[in-house]
Amino acid sequence: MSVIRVEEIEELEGGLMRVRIGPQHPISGQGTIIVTTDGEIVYEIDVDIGYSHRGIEKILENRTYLQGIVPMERMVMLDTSHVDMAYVRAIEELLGIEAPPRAQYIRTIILEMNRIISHTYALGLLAESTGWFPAFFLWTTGDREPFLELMEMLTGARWSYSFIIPGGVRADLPSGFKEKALKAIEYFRERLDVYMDAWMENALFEVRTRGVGVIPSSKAIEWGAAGPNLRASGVRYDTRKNEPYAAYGELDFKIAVETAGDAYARGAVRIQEMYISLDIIQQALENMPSGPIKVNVPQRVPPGEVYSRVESARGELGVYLVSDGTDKPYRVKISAPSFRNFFLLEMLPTIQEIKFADVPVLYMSFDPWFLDADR
Amino acid sequence: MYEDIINQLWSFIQDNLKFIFMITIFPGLAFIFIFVIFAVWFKRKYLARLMLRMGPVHAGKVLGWLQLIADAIKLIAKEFIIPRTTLKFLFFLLPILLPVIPACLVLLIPYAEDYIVFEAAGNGLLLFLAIATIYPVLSMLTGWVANNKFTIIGALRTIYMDVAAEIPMVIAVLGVVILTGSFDFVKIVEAQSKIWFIGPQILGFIVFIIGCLGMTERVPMDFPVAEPELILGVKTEYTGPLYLLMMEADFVNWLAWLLLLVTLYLGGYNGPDIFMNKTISGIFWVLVKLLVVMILLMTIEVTYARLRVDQAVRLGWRILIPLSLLNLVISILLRYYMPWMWGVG
Amino acid sequence: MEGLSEIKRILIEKFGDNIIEYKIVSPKRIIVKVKSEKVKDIASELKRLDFDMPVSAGGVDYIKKGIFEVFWIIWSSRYNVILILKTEISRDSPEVDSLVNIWKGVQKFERETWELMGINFKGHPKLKRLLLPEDWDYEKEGYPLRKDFSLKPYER
Amino acid sequence: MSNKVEFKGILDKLPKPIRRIFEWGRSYSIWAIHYVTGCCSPEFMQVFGPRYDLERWGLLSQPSTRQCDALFFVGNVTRKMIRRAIRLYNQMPEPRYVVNIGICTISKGPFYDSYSVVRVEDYLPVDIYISGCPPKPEAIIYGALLLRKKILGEKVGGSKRD
Repeated sequence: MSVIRVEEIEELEGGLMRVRIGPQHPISGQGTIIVTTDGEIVYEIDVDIGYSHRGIEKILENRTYLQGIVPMERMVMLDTSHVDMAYVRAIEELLGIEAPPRAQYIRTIILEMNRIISHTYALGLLAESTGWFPAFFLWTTGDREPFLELMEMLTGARWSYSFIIPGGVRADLPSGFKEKALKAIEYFRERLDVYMDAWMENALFEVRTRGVGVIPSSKAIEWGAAGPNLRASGVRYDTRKNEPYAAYGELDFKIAVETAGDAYARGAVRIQEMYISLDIIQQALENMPSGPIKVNVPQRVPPGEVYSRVESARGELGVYLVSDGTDKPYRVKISAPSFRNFFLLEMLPTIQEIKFADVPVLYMSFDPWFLDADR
Repeated sequence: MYEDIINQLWSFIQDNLKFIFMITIFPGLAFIFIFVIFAVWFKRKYLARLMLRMGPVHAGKVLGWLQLIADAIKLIAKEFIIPRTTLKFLFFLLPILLPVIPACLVLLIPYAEDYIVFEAAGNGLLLFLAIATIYPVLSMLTGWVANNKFTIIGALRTIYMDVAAEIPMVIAVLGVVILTGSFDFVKIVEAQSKIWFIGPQILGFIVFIIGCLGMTERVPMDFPVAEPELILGVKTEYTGPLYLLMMEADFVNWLAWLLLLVTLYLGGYNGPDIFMNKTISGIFWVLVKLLVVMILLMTIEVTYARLRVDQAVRLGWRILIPLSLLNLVISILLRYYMPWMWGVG
Repeated sequence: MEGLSEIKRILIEKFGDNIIEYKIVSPKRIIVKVKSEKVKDIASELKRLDFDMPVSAGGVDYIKKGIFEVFWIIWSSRYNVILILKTEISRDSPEVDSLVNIWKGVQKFERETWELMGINFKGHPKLKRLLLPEDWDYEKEGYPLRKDFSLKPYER
Repeated sequence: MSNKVEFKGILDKLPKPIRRIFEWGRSYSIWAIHYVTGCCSPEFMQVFGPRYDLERWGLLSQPSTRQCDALFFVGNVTRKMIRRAIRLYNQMPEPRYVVNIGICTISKGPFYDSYSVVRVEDYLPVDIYISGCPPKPEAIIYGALLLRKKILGEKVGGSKRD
């Protein structure tokens, strides 16, 4: 196994140096951000992904539809149910069946709880990148526990549930889930107020994030931004409203939109989305219909192609499924939101002057997830 | 033939027993080591508590007090690596030198009326500031010697912070000198017997606190060691015992600046003497004030984000320097109109 | 719905036979299959018709028919509809024009397809290694996403 | 690379009680590198979080490799990542340990037929294996305690190292 030698220090003109914020770095996660800088001003950012590329799209061609859920969920461990939902929605569209209403409501609850878990991770890391590591990052890590416990109670696993299957949901709500969930919502709502005070009024945090990495709405659309990064630039685009899936058609909720388009706005959009998710879960729990939770589904899916979209925590996750009638998918193309969010980070130095200390803040404000981009 | 040497030695010890005690026990080596271990332990427990978690517990079976000793032992027993691209002599010398600089600052501070190790003939404050400014230069050298991309950026930033935080702080300290009329620590503390200088010199106090955060690299101004961007800033390349010395130097530097803060603005050893003996109550008051200021700075460290380099330098030049100049004007007026308040007129 | 048929009319009368197939699958989905030489002009025409946000791009390997099918997925902010633009290229000379200067967001997707499937995008600024490990040589192991690449040797 | 001063031998020649002190010190302050490789990393963060707090045993995550003595493989390791991991392993000073979290690092787990995932065992000597996908925080804490026991010199399962 050839260990890579120390790359030759390439001489860049103008005294620049290429700093690799590598896979082993407090902020970088499982990838490398190669920054060309002279110490303070950043001239070019290149994100080197692929460090956890497992070839999930090729593996899925080797698995049946039901088996494919497990490796596909490993793509983004933070909100696995959205990946699940996109894949299952594509299969259901090809089969032409519809999950029973009770299953739709249970699915909505899981999706929204997953969104909260993922957004707390994003906010914690954004605070950590501005140096506010001790308090905020660990508050959010701690406040995520009640939801993880609820998920464990419902599905048996803390992170990768594979609970949403073609045709409905694997099991019904256990007894006592509703009371526990309402208690957790109450606790988290008042914790969110604490975050709002700690977040909005923290002068130094605002100084570090306002006006940093501003993306106008035209550029956001042109570069294909996804999810909160798009809504933070003033574009009203939410797949839950455009193409309602699960039970979003019957529940009323609004979309959190900001216009500033900077790192602060992206954080604010995520906090408001958490408030909205709490309301959605409460509504879904209150008027939960009764009835069956599963419809039996044939092994073989009729041939055809379909593109299904789901609003995951990081943005619009699309699955382009081509099936050839057997029980294994012919081709699955997953358009991961983080893959597009990284592109924003690379394009930013072209429109705005960025400091070296801002790179982690920007990287965390887009909330990309290297595994999601690598697939 | 050996007897007279031993007798001489014995008489020498008896003459200045107090001086030897001061050097080795109280403000000397023992106090510094114990304070460093206590400060690191307290910081980890206090910050953990603010993060809603427990902090080290199992190391010493009660509140984890042995945790720091375990860390120190582990670091001593670690193998140290000398990167090939460094100057070996400097790579070893600098970490050893770093804790020494702030250690000798601790001896200049008066802990009670007659309890001061080195009088410095009336200008203790001047000597303190002179030695204290060597520390950033040395930490910049460690960054440069380690010859790693991140440490070089860290070294550059140490100079930025030095410029941004130190100049306004020295001007703020000038305010205190104008009020008391001398550089002598004892006179400064005597002048504060009626009212502590935090009252009249509130602007100077604010500038000093921010400068102190900068000099000791605490969170709002700690971009030389900014974890998210530069791995450990200046200390990245040091392993084992050298890292132990560097980490210790950080906290001794913190102790020195806190002691200066206590003597200049919070009235050194002034305070109702609870114990019969004056010196013991003096020492007691200095340590209590030290603890209070330490807790205050740690709380600031948890609740605020880190400033960017250019923002810190802009803060330093645009806001801190005018503030400290304004503080100079105020102290001149106070000195001219109410000299009796400060035991001078 | 009226917007969609109007788009169809503009495309058909401007490009006529180059559009092999124009399917409106549902009110939110359009599948357009075009000849591979005309891809660039049709794409710029779509851009003029306010199809501005690129969502994804990729390739499907139909080994039995001996063709690659390259697709771009575009969302339009005005009509709020997803359009899948598809072309077919032969397997032995996989070459197609890159649509980078029309939709900038497509750059990374095309780079990934080039790396995993071996489809050469003409005019792409940065066709470099992205996902695969450095010591991956195409002769010995081939392109992963092609159908003739089997996972058997990697099975532990 | 960097020429390392061979340091291990001196400590083993010390008499028993002094060596016990060093082992006690080492066992209570294991510093892991702030480095995650795969999809178990959210669980790794939860273990450092308020509820399951690894710092109770003095286990901190240090940013720089020079001060660390434990390399945690958290989740799947691909061919591209293992090359950097080997380089990290070489940078760490001598008394160093490797802990595998997640079945992907042990046996490629759900990606048994993936073309880029590798087993860590073929490249680096591993001390502790924690299985689970992702392992629950209690399992990770139990693995950390096993590592402590191993440092104290007690027998911990059959391991190739000693």
